[in-house]
Amino acid sequence: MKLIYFAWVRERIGLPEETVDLPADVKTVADLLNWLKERGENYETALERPEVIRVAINQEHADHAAPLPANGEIALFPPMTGG
Amino acid sequence: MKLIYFAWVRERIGLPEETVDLPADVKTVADLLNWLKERGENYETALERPEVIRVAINQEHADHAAPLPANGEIALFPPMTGG
Amino acid sequence: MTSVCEPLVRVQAGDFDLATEARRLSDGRRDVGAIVSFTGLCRDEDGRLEALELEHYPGMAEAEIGRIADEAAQRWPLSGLTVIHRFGRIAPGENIVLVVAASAHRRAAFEAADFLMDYLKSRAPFWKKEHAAGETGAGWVEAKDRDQEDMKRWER
Amino acid sequence: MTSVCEPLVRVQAGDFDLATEARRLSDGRRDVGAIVSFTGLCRDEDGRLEALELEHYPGMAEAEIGRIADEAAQRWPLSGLTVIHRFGRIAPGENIVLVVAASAHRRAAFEAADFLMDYLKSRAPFWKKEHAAGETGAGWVEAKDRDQEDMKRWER
Repeated sequence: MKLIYFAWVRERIGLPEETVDLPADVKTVADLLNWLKERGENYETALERPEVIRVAINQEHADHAAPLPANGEIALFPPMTGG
Repeated sequence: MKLIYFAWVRERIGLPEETVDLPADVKTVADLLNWLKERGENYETALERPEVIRVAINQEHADHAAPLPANGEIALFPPMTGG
Repeated sequence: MTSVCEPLVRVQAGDFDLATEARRLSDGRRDVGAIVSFTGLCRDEDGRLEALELEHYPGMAEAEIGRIADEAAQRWPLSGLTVIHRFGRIAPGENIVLVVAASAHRRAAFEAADFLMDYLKSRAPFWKKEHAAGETGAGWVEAKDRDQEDMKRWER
Repeated sequence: MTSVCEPLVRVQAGDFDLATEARRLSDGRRDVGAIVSFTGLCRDEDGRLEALELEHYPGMAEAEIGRIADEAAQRWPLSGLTVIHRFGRIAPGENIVLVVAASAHRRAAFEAADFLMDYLKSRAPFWKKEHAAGETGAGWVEAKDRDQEDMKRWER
């Protein structure tokens, strides 16, 4: 699965994007966030308040209960501040 | 008193403006409209529905109960359609 | 914003330029976050209309628009406000009226421009006469109840 | 208006020109009665700000703005709708975002532009980083509760 990070999520994780192999029991966005937090202090810091993390699945907004797709790109980012 | 007319009020009366001497008992805008209606068929036609006639006293909107000023200009016109 | 802006009001026969008027409210400034413009144009009403003729009350037109603009400048924290209303003969596709409102914040700019247009429609002394295409003559546009209702939205 | 307009959406580093974009929605037409534009500019926050850096999600930015614009075109009878959002480094006084909505009627144009801005603020994938004047570093702008509330005005 391709993961893409933006703004302070990107800065805290220290990567703009990466490709990961997800275990079979990571089925939803919430599962993904929990799984990522175990990957190191940088992930832990970036995702310490999962409730503020916004998610897009294949470039469409999704909520934390959304099931992950078989493949594609998942983006994690803070609340948007454009306009 | 100077009277000024606009739009179809002007067209029906047939004058853009005129100066009139008002009798002492013409004290309000409503009195003025009644008095004008007696001046001829053109006034009668222009003012047949006094409730739609809008009035400005010295270039400020006024209602029909407003007292007439000692002197100045009174404008009569239909509801506005600018913008 | 503690001071109240001085609105610019013009009543003119000639056309106006949106870009020039928008720039006037932002050039050289670093405190403007939002500029909302409203341009009103003459429609041909599905081909029925050849031209509009806009009659106005000289003197009062400027004064009344000035009063409405001053009220907007009191109600919203604007950094600039411009209102231009044309009169005379106006063909379909041509400009009739322009409102430009600038503020640090977007809601103030939107609301002030919206308020201005609602009040101009029902309070500014202008009257539209439609010249029909072909031989069918001319007639005065009637005021709409809807315009009165739009204005009432702003009462408080 | 029976057909739904096709919005024009652009996400770009370069500046835009209000006059060009407004003209694009009115030139050669005789059915447009109202054009509302919103221009969002970078403020210096009382001198505190040296520049904004706008990060965006390429691909999704265009797609999400397109979805919002399509919804506006469905909800209001628009004859034209343009949305341009810049990214990259933007100095105080410079343009950030432009919405232009054209319609036969003024309320549709106002509401569509207002709706677009409220949704862009909270749904379009852009993030502002402030570069402070002097030595005080840079920080991400936080989303405001007010922006969420503004968006809720349009729920139905």
